[in-house]
Amino acid sequence: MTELLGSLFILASLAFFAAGSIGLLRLPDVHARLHALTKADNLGLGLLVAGACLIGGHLLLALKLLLVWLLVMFASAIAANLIARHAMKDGEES
Amino acid sequence: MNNLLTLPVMIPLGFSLLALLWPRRASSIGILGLLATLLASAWLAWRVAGSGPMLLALGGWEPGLGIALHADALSSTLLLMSSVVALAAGTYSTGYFRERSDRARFWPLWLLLMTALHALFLSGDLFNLYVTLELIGLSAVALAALGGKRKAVEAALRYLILGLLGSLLFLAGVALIYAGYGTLDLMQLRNMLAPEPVAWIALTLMISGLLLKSALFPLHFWLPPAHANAPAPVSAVLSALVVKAALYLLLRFWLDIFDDVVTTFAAWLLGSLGAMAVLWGSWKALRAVRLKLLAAYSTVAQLGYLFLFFPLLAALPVGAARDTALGALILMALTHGFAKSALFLATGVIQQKAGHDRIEELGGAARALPVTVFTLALAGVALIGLPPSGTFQAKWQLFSAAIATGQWLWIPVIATGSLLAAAYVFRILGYAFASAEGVKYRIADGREELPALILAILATVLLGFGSIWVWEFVTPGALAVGEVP
Amino acid sequence: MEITLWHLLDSLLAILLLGLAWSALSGTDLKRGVVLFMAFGLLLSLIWARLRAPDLALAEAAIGAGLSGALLLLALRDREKSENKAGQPMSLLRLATVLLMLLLAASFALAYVTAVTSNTGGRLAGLAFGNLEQSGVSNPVTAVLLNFRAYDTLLELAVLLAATLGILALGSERRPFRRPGVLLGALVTWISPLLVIVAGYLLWTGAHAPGGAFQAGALLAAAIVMLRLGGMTSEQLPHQLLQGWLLAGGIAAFMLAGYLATFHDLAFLQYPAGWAGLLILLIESAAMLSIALSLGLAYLGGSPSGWDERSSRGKRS
Amino acid sequence: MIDMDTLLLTAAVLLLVTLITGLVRALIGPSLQDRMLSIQLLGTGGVALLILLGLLLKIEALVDTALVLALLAAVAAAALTRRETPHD
Amino acid sequence: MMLTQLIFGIAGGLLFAMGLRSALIRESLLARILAVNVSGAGIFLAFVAIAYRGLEETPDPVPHALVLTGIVVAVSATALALALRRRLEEADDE
Repeated sequence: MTELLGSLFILASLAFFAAGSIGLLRLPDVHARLHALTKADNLGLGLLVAGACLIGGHLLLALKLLLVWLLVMFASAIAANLIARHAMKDGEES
Repeated sequence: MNNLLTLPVMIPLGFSLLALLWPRRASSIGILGLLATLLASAWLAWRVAGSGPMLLALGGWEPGLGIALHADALSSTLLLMSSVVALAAGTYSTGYFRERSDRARFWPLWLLLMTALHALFLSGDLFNLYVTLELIGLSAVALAALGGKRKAVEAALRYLILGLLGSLLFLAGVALIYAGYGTLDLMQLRNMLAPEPVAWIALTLMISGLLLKSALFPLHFWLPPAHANAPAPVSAVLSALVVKAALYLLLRFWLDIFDDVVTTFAAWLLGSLGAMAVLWGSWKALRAVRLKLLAAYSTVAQLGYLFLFFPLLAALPVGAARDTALGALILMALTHGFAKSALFLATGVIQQKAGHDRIEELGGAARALPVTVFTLALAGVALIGLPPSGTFQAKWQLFSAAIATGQWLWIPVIATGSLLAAAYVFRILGYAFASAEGVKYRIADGREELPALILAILATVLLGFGSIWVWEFVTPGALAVGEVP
Repeated sequence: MEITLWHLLDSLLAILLLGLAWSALSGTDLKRGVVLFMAFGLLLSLIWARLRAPDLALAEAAIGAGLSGALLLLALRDREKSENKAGQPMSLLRLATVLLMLLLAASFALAYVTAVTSNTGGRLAGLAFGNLEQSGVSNPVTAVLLNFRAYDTLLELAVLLAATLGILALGSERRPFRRPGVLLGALVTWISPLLVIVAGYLLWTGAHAPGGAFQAGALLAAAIVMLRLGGMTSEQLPHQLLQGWLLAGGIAAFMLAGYLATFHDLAFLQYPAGWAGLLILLIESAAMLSIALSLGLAYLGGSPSGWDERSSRGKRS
Repeated sequence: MIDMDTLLLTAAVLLLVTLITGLVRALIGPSLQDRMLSIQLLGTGGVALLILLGLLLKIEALVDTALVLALLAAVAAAALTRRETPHD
Repeated sequence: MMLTQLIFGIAGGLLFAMGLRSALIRESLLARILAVNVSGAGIFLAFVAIAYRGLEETPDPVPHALVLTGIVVAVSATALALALRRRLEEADDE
């Protein structure tokens, strides 16, 4: 039962990753792409981590996976901001 | 236990760390380290001469799983030569680098280069050889760029990239050998390799990498700028030892490990390229404006002679005649090593005293720096191949082997090469003995002039009259690694 | 040979890798090349994971995708004369080089396929697993690196030292970055300690699980890079003398451990019975610090400011 | 009923296809920031793929690799966006 | 021989040759440095593919160790090359 739930989570996460990629390709400018991407892939990774915890079974693994997810969320939020500023400065300079 | 085998590698490595940690005493530590290395190498050669090839399984693991070190007559001879040249050039460097900070940068790298060369000579494992090649490449590049002049840095960077490509070609061959034969140990491979596609392609890749590193025509283009722009002691070692290391591996692979795999056609190909190198290198040396560039092109030519031996060795049947030719090859490599390092060191003296090394403005040098000009002349004797130098005897054997095997083609090449060499040597001496005031009188101290002189005497006199020792030591079991119990 | 979904995954990974390499190497925009090269390193790490090489995946994630990328990004700030030239030869010559390239790849592939087909044995794997118990560690890769082929690793540390000394000899460090803004500051304060903790964890776990001195050293170096990006100056590094000891430490530990055995009439680098595990951990700790400092100094780009002054002051006295 | 491994493997393949799609942005750019975003996506997606591979191949250490990859992705992002100090 | 070994081995050969070609024909030194790295990665890939022994089997650890050594050597060489390139640029300014 938990395995079934886990696989559902993983399949759902794929949808988010796909949305992020398509957004990255189709959206018109850097800022729109940025927001689409970070939201989509953080949620996607979150679902995937949840699914992996359910399938993988033991606690230590689940804790490590949770740490990975938090780290990615934190880092990508800041990275996204940095990239946005970088883009803005480039806009001013040019 | 043969732990003695580790000393020629580990002594310079240890002293390199000491020189790094006590930069103020770097020179004394360095000289001491090189002396100790020389002693260890001599001891090793003595043992090899007395009781035959030696082997050490590092870590106590059987070769294959672990790495083995080997020493035979060929490797211990080269070890001895490299220790002597390194000590001489190192002594010279204490006068060449006047700033203490320069010496502190020079010595650790210099000792690392010695570690690398000696590790290569002793290694018995294919992947380990790759690591030693990279260590040679990186430390040589770092040394060549010392001083930070634009030309030197640029040549060093190109040298680095080409060296890396050479190592990668070598590594690609190593990967194929491991895939096909399941081991990296040279002794095991020696008995396993068969003439089949895997071995051919792997050998071709490895040999191409080594040819690039040993600067065989037409892969020589990186050598003259790199050797001519480095600091003098570094140039000496680059020309005398670093290219020889790649050549040593070529010999080891060609005549020993891959003996069953190589073909006569390939040997002829190497011989022909060698012939072109002799002619092209000598011609460019004759036309060179600067003394250092002349020395560098002369290296290209002299390496060519060594490749002339390959088709001859392929044609000679195993036996006394082949051993003699092999001895001649080694004698020639040794003589060139000593003579060329002497030439570069003497050039360094002239460059520092006169402020330039333009050949046409060398007038007065003979009066101002008699010892150094005498060194140039002695080194020239060895480069041309006049008696009594070792080269004379080696070329003599080269002639007889060419006649014995009916490969007449090489004889005019050798003759032309020698004439061109005579021309460029006498061109230098002609200007140096002219009375013009190109080089003003400056005091040079002994540690600058003597090392070069000693190397030149070794090349011309000792290896000339003592060539019989080399022959006796080297020929019976030069490549006898496989026979170690 | 049954074709499964795994092979689809493998092919996709391989094609993507080749595509990234091709686009990183073609084109004249160096920024694009470097960014694509970073993606290449990241993908390589995934491929190592796929090929069941977690030790390599760790190392590549730290070095290939991270440190090399950081070094190359810094290098983008240096302009070189030749970089604006197209650098592509005429079309005919170009075609010839492509053909030569294909020939080289084809002969390599031919030999590779022949070799892998004809030799289906385990090569050295059997020997390595058979002797694993005597090696003092239970991670086979660590056993090879620090015991069976420890000599390679010793020389590899010498390679790293040679490169570092070369870099130090070439000139002084790059200018440090200015003080970071709030966001970057937060990133630095959070990520650097995490990097250090994970480095310690990998060093410890390397004896029985993937990890070890190299991965740990690379992560520590990444911490130095992170601090540098956060405006660290070279005065915040350890004292020059201590740096020398740290650089030499890895090789020195190796040599001492290596010669320890020779007094017991054993071969160089043979660890006395029962000592292997401890000695390996000690060597790895020293090697980790050497690697971290070497790569950190490489990121600084030259000898830290103040080094030359100190040595010239020594000259005058 | 599909077995677990096939499902995870399918997910891995699909995830890789998504990543490849996203990487097109790294190729066409046009700005450096666009390429950086693409690398960000590859970083997050790579972490996800490592987790999937870890489950599939039963190598737990791949989670450690995912952790390292996440950390280094942060370092790379910082390095990519950092500007040099003004010349003085 | 497994198909996986074949796929990655051939990809390795292609990368090796591709890198070699670029390292020889490109003008830009930075591009050459990248090319050398790509070429090396190709050989490493071949090594790891040789070590691979199937989904369930533990692979041969020896090539893994060799590649790890190779990676450290490669990053050392890259760092030295980049430092030389920087020094070259400074010398141009002088």
